[in-house]
Formats: sequence, structure tokens, C-alpha cells
Amino acid sequence: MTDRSGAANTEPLVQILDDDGVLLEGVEAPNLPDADLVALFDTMVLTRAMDDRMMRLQRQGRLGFYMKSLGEEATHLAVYALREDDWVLPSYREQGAWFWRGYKVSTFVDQMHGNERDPIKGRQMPVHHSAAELNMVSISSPVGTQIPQAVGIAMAMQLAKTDRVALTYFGEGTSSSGDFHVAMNLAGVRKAPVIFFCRNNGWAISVPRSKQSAGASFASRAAGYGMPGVRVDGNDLLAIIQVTREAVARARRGDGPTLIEAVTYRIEGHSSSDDPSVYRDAAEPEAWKKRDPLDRFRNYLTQKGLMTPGLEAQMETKHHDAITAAIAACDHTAAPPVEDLFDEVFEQLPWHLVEQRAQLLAYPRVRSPHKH
Amino acid sequence: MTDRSGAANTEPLVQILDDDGVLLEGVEAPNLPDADLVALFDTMVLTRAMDDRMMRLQRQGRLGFYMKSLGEEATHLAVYALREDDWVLPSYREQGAWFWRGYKVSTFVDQMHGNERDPIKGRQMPVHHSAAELNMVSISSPVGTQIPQAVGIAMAMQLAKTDRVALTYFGEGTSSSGDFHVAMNLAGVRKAPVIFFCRNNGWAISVPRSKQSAGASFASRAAGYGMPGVRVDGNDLLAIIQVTREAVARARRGDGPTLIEAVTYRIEGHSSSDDPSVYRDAAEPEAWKKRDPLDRFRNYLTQKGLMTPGLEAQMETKHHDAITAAIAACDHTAAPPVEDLFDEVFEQLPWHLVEQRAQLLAYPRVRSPHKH
Amino acid sequence: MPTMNIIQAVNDALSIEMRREPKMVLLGEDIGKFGGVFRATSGLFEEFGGDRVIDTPLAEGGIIGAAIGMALYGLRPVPEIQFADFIFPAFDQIVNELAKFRYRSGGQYPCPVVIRTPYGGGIRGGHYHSQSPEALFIHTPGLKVVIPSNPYDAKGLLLSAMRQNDPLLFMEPKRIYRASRGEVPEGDYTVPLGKAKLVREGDQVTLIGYGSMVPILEEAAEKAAADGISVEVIDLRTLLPFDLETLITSIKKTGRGVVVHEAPKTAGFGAELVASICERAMQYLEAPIQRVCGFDIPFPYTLEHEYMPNSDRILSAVHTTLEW
Amino acid sequence: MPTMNIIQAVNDALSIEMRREPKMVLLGEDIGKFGGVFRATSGLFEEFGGDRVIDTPLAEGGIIGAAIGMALYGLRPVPEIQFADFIFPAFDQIVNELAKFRYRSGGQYPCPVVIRTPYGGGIRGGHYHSQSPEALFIHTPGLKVVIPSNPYDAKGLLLSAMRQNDPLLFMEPKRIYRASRGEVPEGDYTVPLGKAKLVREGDQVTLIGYGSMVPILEEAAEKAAADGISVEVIDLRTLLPFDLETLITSIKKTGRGVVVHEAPKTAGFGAELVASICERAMQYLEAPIQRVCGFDIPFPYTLEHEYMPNSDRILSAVHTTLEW
Ligand SMILES: Cc1ncc(C[n+]2csc(CCOP(=O)(O)OP(=O)(O)O)c2C)c(N)n1
Ligand SMILES: Cc1ncc(C[n+]2csc(CCOP(=O)(O)OP(=O)(O)O)c2C)c(N)n1
Ligand SMILES: [Mg+2]
Ligand SMILES: [Mg+2]
Repeated sequence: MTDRSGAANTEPLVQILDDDGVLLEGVEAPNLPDADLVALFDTMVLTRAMDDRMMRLQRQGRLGFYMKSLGEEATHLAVYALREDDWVLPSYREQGAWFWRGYKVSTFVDQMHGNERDPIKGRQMPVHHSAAELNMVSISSPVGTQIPQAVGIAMAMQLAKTDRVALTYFGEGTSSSGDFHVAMNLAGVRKAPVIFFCRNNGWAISVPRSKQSAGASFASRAAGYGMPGVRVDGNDLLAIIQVTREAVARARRGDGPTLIEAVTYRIEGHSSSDDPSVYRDAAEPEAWKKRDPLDRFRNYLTQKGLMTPGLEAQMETKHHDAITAAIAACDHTAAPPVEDLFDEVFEQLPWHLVEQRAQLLAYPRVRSPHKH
Repeated sequence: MTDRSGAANTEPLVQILDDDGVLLEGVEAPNLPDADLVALFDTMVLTRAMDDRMMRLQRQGRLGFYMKSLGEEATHLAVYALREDDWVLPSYREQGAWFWRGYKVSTFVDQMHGNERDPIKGRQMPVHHSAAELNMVSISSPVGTQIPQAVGIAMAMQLAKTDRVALTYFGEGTSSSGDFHVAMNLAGVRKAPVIFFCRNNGWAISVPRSKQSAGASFASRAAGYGMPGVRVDGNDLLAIIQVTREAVARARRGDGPTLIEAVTYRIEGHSSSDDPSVYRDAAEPEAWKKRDPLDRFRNYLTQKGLMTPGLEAQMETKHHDAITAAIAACDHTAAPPVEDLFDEVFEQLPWHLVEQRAQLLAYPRVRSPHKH
Repeated sequence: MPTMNIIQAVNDALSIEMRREPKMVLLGEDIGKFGGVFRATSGLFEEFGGDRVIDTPLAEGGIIGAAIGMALYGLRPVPEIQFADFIFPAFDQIVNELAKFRYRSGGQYPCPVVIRTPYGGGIRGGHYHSQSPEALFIHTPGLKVVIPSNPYDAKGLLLSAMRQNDPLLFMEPKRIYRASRGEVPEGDYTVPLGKAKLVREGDQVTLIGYGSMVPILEEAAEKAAADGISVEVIDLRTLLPFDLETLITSIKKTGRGVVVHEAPKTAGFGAELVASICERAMQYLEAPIQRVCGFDIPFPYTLEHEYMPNSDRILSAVHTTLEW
Repeated sequence: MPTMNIIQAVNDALSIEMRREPKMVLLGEDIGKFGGVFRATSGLFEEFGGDRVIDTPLAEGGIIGAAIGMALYGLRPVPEIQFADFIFPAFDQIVNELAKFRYRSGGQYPCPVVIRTPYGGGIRGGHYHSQSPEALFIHTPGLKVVIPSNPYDAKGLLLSAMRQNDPLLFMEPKRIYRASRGEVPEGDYTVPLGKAKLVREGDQVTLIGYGSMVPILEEAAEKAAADGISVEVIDLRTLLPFDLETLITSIKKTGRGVVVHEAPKTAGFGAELVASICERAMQYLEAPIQRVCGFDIPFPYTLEHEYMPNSDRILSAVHTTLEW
């Protein structure tokens, strides 16, 4: 197939569905229960609904910030190939991975608001989730830092003689960071059970893929680290599940890491602060919309008799209702208590934080505590 | 040929001479004037003499530190492929590159002593040369930092529309650093005229090549950055000159960077502070001594009638005499003046350094100024 | 005279210098067509082209490493780090290389790189879009550090910065990037490095700050005036080398001081200011110099207004020093 | 009681804890068969094997990044950075990740990594084998910083460090790695974090320092005694959180202080000590606290003896404060 990432490329791209969601000739679909197929679709519907609603809230000035993932939803569900006891180190654009692993809609919305119920206590910007109970690691803004951390987690799993694996997500822009390299190299040497999942969505804010690297592909980096590199159609959910399953199996067997490059596209702006019309041709996203991962997967499910417009409408209603309720529930929440501002810098408050806390509490509050 | 670097390797290794210095069948030697062939050999003889003498001085407690390059001398002369107006960013183990480009024996020895004549004014440890007049960039100890700097220099050359190139040396251990990656990637994208010269000498202090990277070779990293990667016999001077010439030509043409991996071996300890018997089998260096770059090149020259034992003995005497003289000339040198200690932190002394300088000068000197 | 905000003033300085100095090169993430995430380089790619306004791959170490190489070769690179919070992947290149190049080469290799980076909180940026790491660079011998607080100074200081020959970190107060507006002369002028600015005269307490804290200091001074307290306000502008003379002169007059910065208190630059002043003017001090700083916690999101020094906290420190 | 030097004491602490705590892992460059370039991990690879004593590729960012991951998963990693000068490629992982993990995750992800690294000058190491970057880490909320000055403390503090649950930087004074010898109990004991040590009692001037400066302070105190001056010497041991109480108690007694460190003066940790003491005890001060520090220049090679604070310089500061 032609490579739509814009780069000259001679490496194969793993695909299972064509752009219309029809099984490609001679290709076998990975083995998934029907219920899972529907549930995966459901998660993509939820992801899209959440993105839509959160961006609207942001536009209304009710959220400080948001990042959509329109067109990249299939990549989130690579985590389908994992077990619950495997670990995920996400970047900031894999909402569906959180939902699939059990992160609640209401928790998501609370985190967006940074309110008193936000699991991270309003300490980071929106989209910086953390869920230790789901083995999902706290997101941070500096890109790439999670990649060597994933290797460390995988090395720990190895040392404990478990067959768990760690999967880490990052963008193709992030693969230019030093952290990417040191992580890949260390994982190769230690044969760490880690899956490096590169979402190549063509853009890093305003920097196109062609200015990000002269390599023919990002997957081609893998060879230099002695691990397999796989390019997969990032808008083809089944292909993603298949290659991730293979990588996971390899890691569990003790054969080490894999680099997966999922070729997809960031249809909208980088974040709520971005305006892509300044730097890219509007025709580019239009072309990619024809390869929409939801459309393709919907068509596939429809062919299999697993999806109908009615069923999808029900899903949408269900999710929108849940989101609406979650948003409404944020109307009267308070900000996290100012008393907790100094907690968890350390396990216990050292004297200087005790003192600073007392100082802060002694000042009159500049805003009412429930405004956030 | 079999790869003696210890790694499984399927990539070709460029060679021109066999282990006995005989032209390999079907291979043509690069075109070099006879005088250059002899001069190159002369530089290797000088390098070995200098290493020997400096390490002895160090052992006598007369130098703080030294780093030998025994067995790696051929790699230094990759710079033969450069013009004077090209730039070199060395690491700490390419003595011959300095000599070839005109660095004086006496200056070398002064730098080792950090005395008043040391061009860098006694500010860094031995082997941290700098020679702006030779377009040789100041060496620093943190490994790898010179690699992105080389890309910046190459980008500047490109911008100025010159056909100059920059060549940077680093060890295979250093190729694990983040700086290596960000530099390679940037150079690829900008098609910068830079040659990345990786001396794979099998060891990074005590860490063997097999624990440094799981990649089949270091040259194999190049593909991921969209540039050619070449493996060359690092003990075969002619092969090194040939591949470097090609890389230089490519860069001058505007076709961008090349990664060269020279497969060689660190016969002795990492530095005067090291004791390799703690961590490696003594048989390993023994095996590599059979592929000594000087021996091979001497045999080649001898076959061509360009070298005789007498000629070589003359070279040795000449160099040893020069080194002896340079060492003797250090006997009565002073340390750099304490008055200059605050110079060149900035172009001009700001008030706080004026003040600190005055304070320091007001203290009684703890040592006589000519002790260093 | 046109009215500008700080971003426009920075943009103006950059384009003046790009026209004047053919050796000048800009590089960074998203600085090209996009004109930078804060639009500080807006229009420069169009005017000067992709060879002199370079969008780099996402790697701060590469940006600074390459900028160093360019400077070694004789260019005048002015790299941008998108947020000061993301300067740390380049930290080694900055503190071990950039800061030491001239010195370690015995003067052979000057390295005049001017790094521009927006810093500071108050924009709902949470942990990683709010930090103020100036103290780390002030503590690194070989670097100059400059922080403007208004458009006029931003342009004049940046022009000075780009024309001197030492590595310099130019930190831009992003909280007031757009909010701070003022008259800025067209064309060329410079504001000297190393000189603080007396923003407001007073004789009871000296308030010392820089960058986005300066408007807050002025606000506090107004409030103090309303309480009948006469407060002097000093904007440092250059943090290294800082203008100790102006501080000492003021402290000798007032006998009382409050130092303010957003960065965490402990081992922040405020400590240096206090120590330096005490060293030379302790006998003039009627009370210990107070520090009003960020707390020693990672910069928070929802409660950032609790974290940030504000005029009430400063006022309360003014009272503390007066009542001591 | 056996006599040990600091390296042996560190080695002893590491092996005790490796035996006691199966979750503990060591990682770093050359720490395996070679036992570390200073031999601090000597014998541990042989005893605990390559799964728990891990020689890593040459990449400090990878070492710390992986250590963080291990800690998130529940291990107790104790990475080594070969020289403090080489910690900067890991700076982002340390200040943006390690220091903030517990806080930013709302307490979900504690990150108890203890980073060991030799620091400081006096070993003819020049620019890059001599630096003392403690202030940078003290200024980073979320990190503890500990520096021992003798074998007994080195072992006891390191054992404490490895048993608490916060990220901690354990900086080892390499200048006295072997020179500092003393009796060290066999087996387990701890020295509490956060408590300074009164090394010598006196009532005229308080000398404050840590690490390799402590023997120099003692030397200066001896010289002062010979001049008839009674000097108190305090070894901070923990730099963050530092034991301000002990300092204040001493300053209240002596009324005079000298703070000493190898790191450059400007914005060094000494400034914080001066500022903190002034904040709480200015009324007890008979003279400004003096700072005797490294100069604000990159650490030199040949003239390092001119750079390093020595007992004469300290003595001269003692006289300055007395004669003020
Ligand atoms: C170290 C660092 N540098 C810069 C940034 C600013 N930044 C945030 S996202 C981004 C682009 C990332 O692109 P990519 O990795 O392709 O991920 P995508 O946004 O496309 O999902 C940049 C430059 C950052 N967060 N961290
Ligand atoms: C950033 C950094 N980390 C660690 C060191 C300590 N160190 C000095 S040389 C070296 C090994 C380098 O090996 P390699 O790159 O293979 O070069 P070689 O010594 O073999 O020539 C190490 C770890 C350093 N100088 N810089
Ligand atoms: Mg992207
Ligand atoms: Mg090597």
C-alpha cells in the first residue's frame, strides 16, 4: 500500500482492513470475541464523545486546556493486547487506553477540572491522569520522560520473574528526544519486556514528520537497537491489536522489546491552544478523514452484523449522558483544599514545609475555596 | 571476514589490507601520494611514542592523568581525508588527529602539564586540548556533548555556503548517550555536512560492547536517521581513509551526513586510573595485538618499498627526542598565573569576579607559583 | 511611539537584529511557519527563510548543542526553548558546555549563544508550564541571566543581549507577555545589561524583584502607599551580574527590604540577594530582609493563585519588616 | 570496631542493605565486575549477581529514568552517577520526574530512588571531575540531599537514606573518600537524616559546612584556637531538609558565623544558610555571616588549590567577622 505519512518508505505496513473496513485479501483477522469487538468500538465512541465535549467546555472557558485525539482513537486500543497486571505509561493523547482499562468517565472529567475529586488533587493540567489501581502511570508534560521509566518498570518485572510487560506510548516527535534513544538502547541490552508504541500522527505541534526525522520510518530505528520494528496502519484497529499482541507475546516469552510505529494522523490542532491553519494545508486532514478509524471499524462490525446505526446511537447517548452528568457534577465541586497543597512533596512534611504551610494558611484566601 | 567485535554481525566490514598488511584480493588501495603514506606512518609512530612517554610520566607521578590509544592509532588519521579548513570535534583518544593537523609536540606536552604555556591555561585535565588555529575544537570530559555541536558547526558551514565539513569522533560507549541520537537525527533532517566517526574499540571503561548495545553494529543505527552507515576495519588505515573520503565527498556535495563505525580495540586500560585486569580476560587484547594497525601499515609500506627498519628507527628517534625536549622544557615552567584565573569566564570581568579576584590575590599563596 | 506588548517587543528586537546581523540564526521547536507557540518569532520565517529561522526536531539538547556549534563557528544563534520547564534536557549542554567553552579553551572559543525562553506561572500551566529555574543558571559560572518586566526593557535588553559576546539566558515573563503593554521606540535602541531600574522611589522599605513580579511589586507599593508607607521598588532586569550597588544604595536609605520571586524559596535567587546585601549593609538593616517567594513544592495547577506571590503577601512582608 | 574509609563504609552500607532488602537494585556505569571507578560497589556484583548489580550503557538519563521506573514498580533502586559532573544528562529525569512523581500523582506514585554520586574537587579533576552541584538539587522541591563527611556518618546516613521513602541525592566527598578514616561499627545502625552534628564546641564563631569541607573547618578551628579564638564547628550532614535549629542555637550563642562550601559562591547553598539564619536570628548577629566558597569560575585544573576553600581563608573570614 502507499504510505500516506509523507515519507519515502520501502518497509511494509501491516494492515488488516482496507480504507472501507473490508478485510484485505489473503489476510486473516485476529481472533477476538464478538463482545470485545463491540466493546472496543464502544470505547472509541466514548473517546470521540469525550474529546468533543471537553473541547467544547474548553472553548466555553470552563476548562483550562484540552487535547483531542480525533482520528487516532484506534492507537489507544493497543492496550487491548495487555493483561490487567501489565503496566501502561501513556503520553497525553491516549484517552481510550484509560477508558479501556477502567478509568471512569466521572474521574476523567474531575481531572479535567482539577477539583477536589481529581485523583491528582488539581496538581497538574488537564489530561495529566494517573491511576495506580489500573497500573497506568502518571502523565507528565515533558515529552519522552516516560520511555526510560517504562524500561525500568519492565526490568523490575523481569527481576521479579513475572511475565508482565510494560507498554509506553509516545508521539513521533517525541522519538527525537534523547530519552527515546537511551530507553530503546537499554531495553535492547537488557531484553526488557517493554513495547514502545510510537503514534506517528504526522505532526509535532507545527513540525511535520518530514522535518522530524530523515529516517524512512520510525520503525526503522529498531534494528539499531537489536529489536524488531513494526509499522502498522494506525487507523486499523485490528492490525494494531495484532501487532501489539505479537509484541506482547514476544516480551512475555523473554525475547525482549519491540518498537511499533502506528502510522496515523492528527486531524485537529495539537491542543486547545493550537491553530493548525497557520502552518498546514487544510487538504491534508481532509484526505485522512477518509481513513477514519471509527468508520473503518464500524464498517467491519456492520459487515459482521455486530453494529447497527441504532446500536451506535445508543452507545452515543449512553456516553453523552454520562459525560453530561459528570460535567454537571463538577458544577459545585470545590477546589482541592489549600491545606493539602504541601502534602506529598515528601512522605512527611519537613519543618520548612510545615512553616510555609502555616504562613500560607495565615494569609487571607484570595479566592473562595470552591472556585477552581 | 569474521567480525572480531564480538557481536553477531551480518553487515560488511570495509577492508583494504589483510591482517598482515597485504592488499586484499580484488581490492584497490585508495590513491595517496607516497610522501603522504610515509607521513601518515610517521604520525602513527609519533602517537605511539607520545602515548608511551606520557604514560610513563604519569606512572612517575609527574602527570596527573593520561589516556593511551594503543591499537587505535589508525582511526586518528581519518582526518587525512579532510582539508585544513574543515573542522574536527575530537573526543579524548585521538592524539594522532592533533598531530596530523599540525599540533606541536611541545604544545601537547605543555597541555599535559597544565603549565603557563598550556594553550588552555591549565584549566582542564591532561588530554583536553584545544586549537582554534587548527579548527580543532576544545575537548571536554562529558562524553558525547561534541556530537550535536558538530552538527551545529556543519549547519553553519552549510548556511555560509562553503563546502567545508565537520568530523566528530566518539567512542561506541558514547553512542549510547542522548546527545548521539539528537545529533544524528538533526543532521539527517538538515542534511548537514558532518561525519560521525565512531571508534568502536570494544570497551567503555569496563563495559563491553555487548552490554553497550544489542544492535548488530553501531553503523546499523544510521538507517533510522536516513543516512548511510559504514563499518570499517578500524585497524586498517587505508580502509579508514577510503570510507572517510567517501563520506567527506558526500558531505561536500550536499548529500548530507554519514556514520562511520571503525571496529578496533582498546588494547590497554581506559586511562591511567584504570586496571582492566579486574574486568576482562587478558587473552582478548592479545588476540587483537595480531591486528596491530602500525604493523599492518608498516608491512604494506615495506612491500611498496617505502619503509625500512632504519627509516622507522629514525622516525622514532626524532619523535622521542622531540618529546624528551618538550618534557625537559616543562621542568622549569610555572603554573599559569593566578591573576588569570578569573579571565575568560566572561569576555570582561564583571564586578563580582573583580571582587573575588582581589580577595584571592590578597590571600597568601599556599604554593609557590611555579609549582604545578 | 507605538504601543506594544512584550511578545511584540521581543519580535521587534529579533527582526531588527536579524536584519542588521547576517550571522544571526534562530532555531527551536515550532518557531518557523508557526512563529512560536507564543508567536514571538511570528513573521521571521517568512522574512528570513528556513535557513535562518530553523524549525528543529523535538530535542532541546540538540537545539542548544547545535547552537553552541554554530557560535563556535562564528554565527550568532538565538535558540528558543519553548518553555523554561523544558530546558532540562539541554541542561548538560548549557552548564557543562555553553557556560564553560570560552574559559576551558583558554579563550579560543567564545560561545555567544542567547537562549530565549518563557518562564513563570500564573497562566494555569501547572507543574510543567510554570517553572522559574533562574537560580540554577545564576549559580553556573559563565552564564549571564536577564529577565525583562516590560516591553521597553524586553526589546532594549534583548538587543543588548544579542550584541554582547557571552552566553546569556534571556527569560521572558510569559504571564505578562500580552498583559504588559507600553510605548516602545521604533528601530534600534538598547537597555544596558547589569543595571537595575528604580521603578518607584520611596524611603521606608525596598522591594526587589524582576520579571512578572514587578507589576505585583508596584501593586503592593500602591497598597502600602494607601497605608501611608513609602516603598521603593527595584526591578533587577539583569540577574547575573546583578546590580548590587543599586540595591545597597536603596537599602542604606530604607533600612528594610523585601525580595520577591516566583521560584521556590529555598536556595532561590532571593537567598543570594539577602546574603549579598547582608554582607555589605548589615549595619544599615533595621530588620531582616523578608523573602516572599514560591513555596517549596512543585508548581500546582488549580491552586496556583495560592502559590504565586501576590501583593497582599508582599504587603504583609512589608508590615513584618516595619514592625520588627 | 573496624576502621574504614568512606568508600569502605559506603560499600558496607550497600551490602548490608542489599542483604536485608531483596527489592534493592544497584545500577550505573562500571559498577558491576569493576566495582565502580572508585570501587564503592566492589564485591557486590559477585555477591548479588548481574540482575541486582546492573552495568548500564553509557547514558545517565537512562540510568535515572530506569531507576524511577523500578521505584514506581516497587523496587528500591540505588543508582550511581559516576561523577556528579555527569549528572546533568539526567537532570530532567531528576528535577522534572523523580522530584515531582509523588506529588504530581496525588500520592499514588512514591518514588524512593537514592542516587549516589561522588562530588567535589581537590583530586586534580579539573572542570569535569570536581563540581559540587548540591544547590541545584536543594532548590528542587521534592528531593532530599545528604552529604556525609566521615565513614561513620557515610554508612549510617546511607542506611537511613535507603530506608526512607523519598527521592534522595547522596553526594559523597570524593576528595576524602580514602583519606577520611575512622571507626565504623559492624552491621546495622543508622544516623538520622535532618540532624546536623556539632563537631566542635566553641563560643565565639560558628563554622558551618559539610562533606569534604568538614576536616578543613576543623583545621581552621585548630588554627583559630592557636590564635585564642573559640570556634564552634557544625557539620550539616543533611542539606535538605537542613537542621536550621542547630544552626540558630549556635549562632545565638556565638553571634558570628562563617559558611563554607566548595561550590561557587553566587546562589550557592551558603546564600540560603545566611538568609535563613538572618531571617530568624539577625538580632543575635554581631557581624554579617561570612561566606568562604568556591569562586564563580569553572573549576580549574592546575590552580585548583587556589580555588578550593582552605583553612587559611576560613581563618581569615573568622578574623573578619570578629573584627567587624
Ligand atoms: C521536553 C519537551 N519539549 C517540548 C515540549 C512541548 N511540546 C508539547 S507536545 C509537543 C509535540 C509532541 O509531538 P509528538 O511527540 O509527535 O506527539 P503528538 O502531540 O503528535 O501526539 C511539544 C513540542 C514538551 N512538552 N516537552
Ligand atoms: C556523560 C559522561 N558520563 C560518564 C563519563 C565517564 N566516562 C569517561 S569515558 C567513559 C567511557 C567511554 O567509552 P567510549 O565512548 O567507548 O570511548 P573510549 O573510552 O572507549 O574511547 C565513561 C563512562 C563521562 N566522561 N561523561
Ligand atoms: Mg505527532
Ligand atoms: Mg569504547
